[in-house]
Amino acid sequence: MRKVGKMLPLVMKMLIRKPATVMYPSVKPEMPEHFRGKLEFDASKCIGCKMCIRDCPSGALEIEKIGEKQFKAIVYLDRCIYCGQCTDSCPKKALKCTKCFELANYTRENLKVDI
Amino acid sequence: MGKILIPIGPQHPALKEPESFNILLEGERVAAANVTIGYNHRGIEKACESRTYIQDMYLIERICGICSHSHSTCFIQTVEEIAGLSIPKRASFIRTLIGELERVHSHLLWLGVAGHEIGFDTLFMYSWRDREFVMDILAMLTGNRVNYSVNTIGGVRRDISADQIQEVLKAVDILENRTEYYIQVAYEETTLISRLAGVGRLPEDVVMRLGATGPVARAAGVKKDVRRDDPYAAYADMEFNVITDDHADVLGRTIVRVKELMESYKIIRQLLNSIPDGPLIVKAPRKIPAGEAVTRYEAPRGEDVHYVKSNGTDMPERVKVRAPTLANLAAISYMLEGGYLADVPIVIAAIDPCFSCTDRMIKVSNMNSGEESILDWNGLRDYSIKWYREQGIELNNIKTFRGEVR
Amino acid sequence: MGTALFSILVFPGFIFLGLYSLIIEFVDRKLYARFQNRVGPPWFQPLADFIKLVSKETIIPCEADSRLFRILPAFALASASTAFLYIPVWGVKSLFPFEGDLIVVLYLLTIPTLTFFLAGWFSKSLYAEIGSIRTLTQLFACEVPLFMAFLGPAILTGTWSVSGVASYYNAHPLFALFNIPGLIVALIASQGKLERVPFDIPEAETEIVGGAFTEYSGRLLALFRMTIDIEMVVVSALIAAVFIPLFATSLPVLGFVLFLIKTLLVVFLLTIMRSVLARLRLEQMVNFFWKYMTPLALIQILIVLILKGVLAA
Amino acid sequence: MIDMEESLVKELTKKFVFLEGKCIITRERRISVEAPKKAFLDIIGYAASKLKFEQLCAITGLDAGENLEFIYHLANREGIMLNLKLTVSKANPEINTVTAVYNGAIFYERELEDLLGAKVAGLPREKHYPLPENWPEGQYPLRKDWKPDAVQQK
Repeated sequence: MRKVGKMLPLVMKMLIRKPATVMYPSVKPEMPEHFRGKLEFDASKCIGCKMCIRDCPSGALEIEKIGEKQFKAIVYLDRCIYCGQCTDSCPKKALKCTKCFELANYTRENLKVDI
Repeated sequence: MGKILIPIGPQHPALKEPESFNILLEGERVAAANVTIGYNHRGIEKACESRTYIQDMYLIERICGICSHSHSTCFIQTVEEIAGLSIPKRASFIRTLIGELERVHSHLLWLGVAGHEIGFDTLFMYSWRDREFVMDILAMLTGNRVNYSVNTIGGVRRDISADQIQEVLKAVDILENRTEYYIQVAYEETTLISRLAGVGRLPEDVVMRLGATGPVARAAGVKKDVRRDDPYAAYADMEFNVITDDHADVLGRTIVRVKELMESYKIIRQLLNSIPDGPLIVKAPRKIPAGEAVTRYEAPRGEDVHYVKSNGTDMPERVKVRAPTLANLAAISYMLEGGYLADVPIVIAAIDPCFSCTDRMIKVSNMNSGEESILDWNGLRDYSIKWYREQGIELNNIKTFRGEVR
Repeated sequence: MGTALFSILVFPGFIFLGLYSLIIEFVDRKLYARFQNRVGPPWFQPLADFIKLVSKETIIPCEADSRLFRILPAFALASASTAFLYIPVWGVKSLFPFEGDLIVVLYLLTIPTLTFFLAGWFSKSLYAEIGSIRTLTQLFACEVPLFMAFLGPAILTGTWSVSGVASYYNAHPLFALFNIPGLIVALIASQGKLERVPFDIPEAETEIVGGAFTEYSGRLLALFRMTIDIEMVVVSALIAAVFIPLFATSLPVLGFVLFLIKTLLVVFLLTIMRSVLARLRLEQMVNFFWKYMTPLALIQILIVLILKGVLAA
Repeated sequence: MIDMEESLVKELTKKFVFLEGKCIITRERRISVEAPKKAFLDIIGYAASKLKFEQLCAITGLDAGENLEFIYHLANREGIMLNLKLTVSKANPEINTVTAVYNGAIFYERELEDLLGAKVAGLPREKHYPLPENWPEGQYPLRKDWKPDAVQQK
């Protein structure tokens, strides 16, 4: 059976319903448990094997030796595709994904960060 | 009034991605249509050849933003076939689950886009609102909303817990309720039907001749579904119907898609109720033995075909991707010709085109001069005039397009 | 002279009309959003949009006739605002009523649509030309039932002035019930006149980008946008005056509140129509107006004529 | 399990005797056939009309050293896939169009022309696809000896 304005009852009901809009950014959303955001590096666990660099699809990671068994990680936020493969590849689990996702910046230089 | 050549695209409000349709108009009628694609070339197939399989996995996933899981699963299945890996049952169930959830989100997205193309924004807003349920579910299961990265060679990366199963079932109940309503709308709302029925007809014999796939083919009554014909992952154990329709027009495609949603809910319930315990992953070698394989996958938009040839190293010799839109593209001109200009957007939208998938091969950037400069308005204008002049086009000489055609 | 100038320029003339049209646009957009389960724009959004457009660069295509391109928006705005002067804002009397102003108002309302056509045609752009042809086709389809719908009630009253019609029905409120078919036609046809869904064919953005306004930008576009908003106020006020002129009082404040309620009611109905329907095709729209709306308007006139005969007898 | 595949192979080798031994059932629902160039159109036409491989899924082009290899992936409604392989030398990379059999193959074949430098006889010469219009002649990106820096933006 055809009718014009089939959705009219539902549309009228919406007047009293709360809008479905998520009020981002005034209300911050809670990220899911497995969210793959900005990387986090635990320098004490790193053994400098560079497995993460080998598997990174976009060349976003750099591991630098800064001393005896001391490493620091540099990540290019503009290259990173947030796949989280490095966290899987790392044999010591020195890399971890955080829930941080608000990473926009004005210049490209600022997107190269030590983590 | 004579014939007018009207360009739709590369940039146009009806198109979500750059592609170009040159429509030759006689009044409001389309006399001829010509498709140009290739604006989105990123060189993925070539790039795959110089990356390892693990890196390719993520590159392939980014072929498309909507059917990312389809491409990634199709590619990984092919690699697994060459390597002779058989993945654990639980992993194949999770892959199938994500695949079906992706189909739900893609079809709901399509319903919204279709509504928008015919000026029915309320339908657009409602279906996208409901799509948020499945997006939230996907984010909960995999971490992210779009690129799930749940596949890995030899299995999956994320497990699903008992609580999550309950959450998914709850969301599926809500979505099923809403989808029933959309089916009613598709069958009853007069203005919707009058805009969709009889538009963009593509009868069965033309479907076969031009090789259209997916909902476009099924809407013409062609019972073609890779999930049934060439089962992969866990589909061999699932019970579902292949939805077909005999309208063979945009209305048929709408009905096929909304009814397919109901089948997807059915599959999701079966998957969740019978998911076996066990490991998630088998150890995969880094170097894949030499060989070749081709796999088909029923993506939301139709059949996705991946071919991989390996040469015994950790990088593939050749990767070939045939995205569903490329198969349906040949039918576009047929569907557009003889129709109205007003129907052009909805006919194009009805194949659910995904040009990121379709254009993916070669891109050359200027490697030598990495310099970047910011141009102001006049600078941009001068640059464009200079660019066109180099192409042999003098902008000042261009008169209107009218009268120059035929 | 001073008060007349004040009435024309400030209240209830141009400035009030401009502000009220922004409010009407806000109400329309907010309601539309709420119907779609969205939050919608904040109250100042139409004003902000207007200021933004005014402050932007105006680009005129080389191909276009520059003088005509500039003058048309002002022309459209002037005629739409002038039409408002003959519509009662409070009570049943408009500012400068004269016999026959109903016809003048309807003609003044046709002028903006014509300027849209001219603006599109002289933009010399493909989309704009197609849009302007569609505008003209739609004009021919929906103007006839619109005129007939408004003339029906006027026949009964024996006057061609909006104020006269309004005061007649205010005196005989029950007769307004006979005009319901006309009210339906007027609502639907004015939706077509205002180029809103399901009749937004001339500016269907997914098909022909911006329709006749494709090449317009900046200040000139702002004037056109304003014209459309003002048209909406005028049309809803006209429908309110002719079809629902009930409960008019001589108290200006109360009458003014009543005017707001009535126009907002009309806007509410128009917004519902736009949220539950899909856009029609050009030929479907033409069919619809000639097949259903024009006969319905004829029936309305017939009813009125019979009623008039009965009353005279 | 693979009865249907075997009967298809039998039917194919009955019609084209020289294909004996060149048809391999690689796995369930996959048949791979190495077709000689001169009989290629006959074979693909026979597969499409008589063996009911109604759908051309894709055409893969490969750079195999001295030769170019083209794989035509055909499928029927039972889900069986027939991979027809055609090898031509790089020196004379000429193949015939299959658009007469599969009308929708036009994009696949233009891709071969642009990316691998195949000469598809019978394909109307149109604009570049998928490469841009100003792409230099003789640059075929999917060939193994091609490097991205071979092409520079002007």
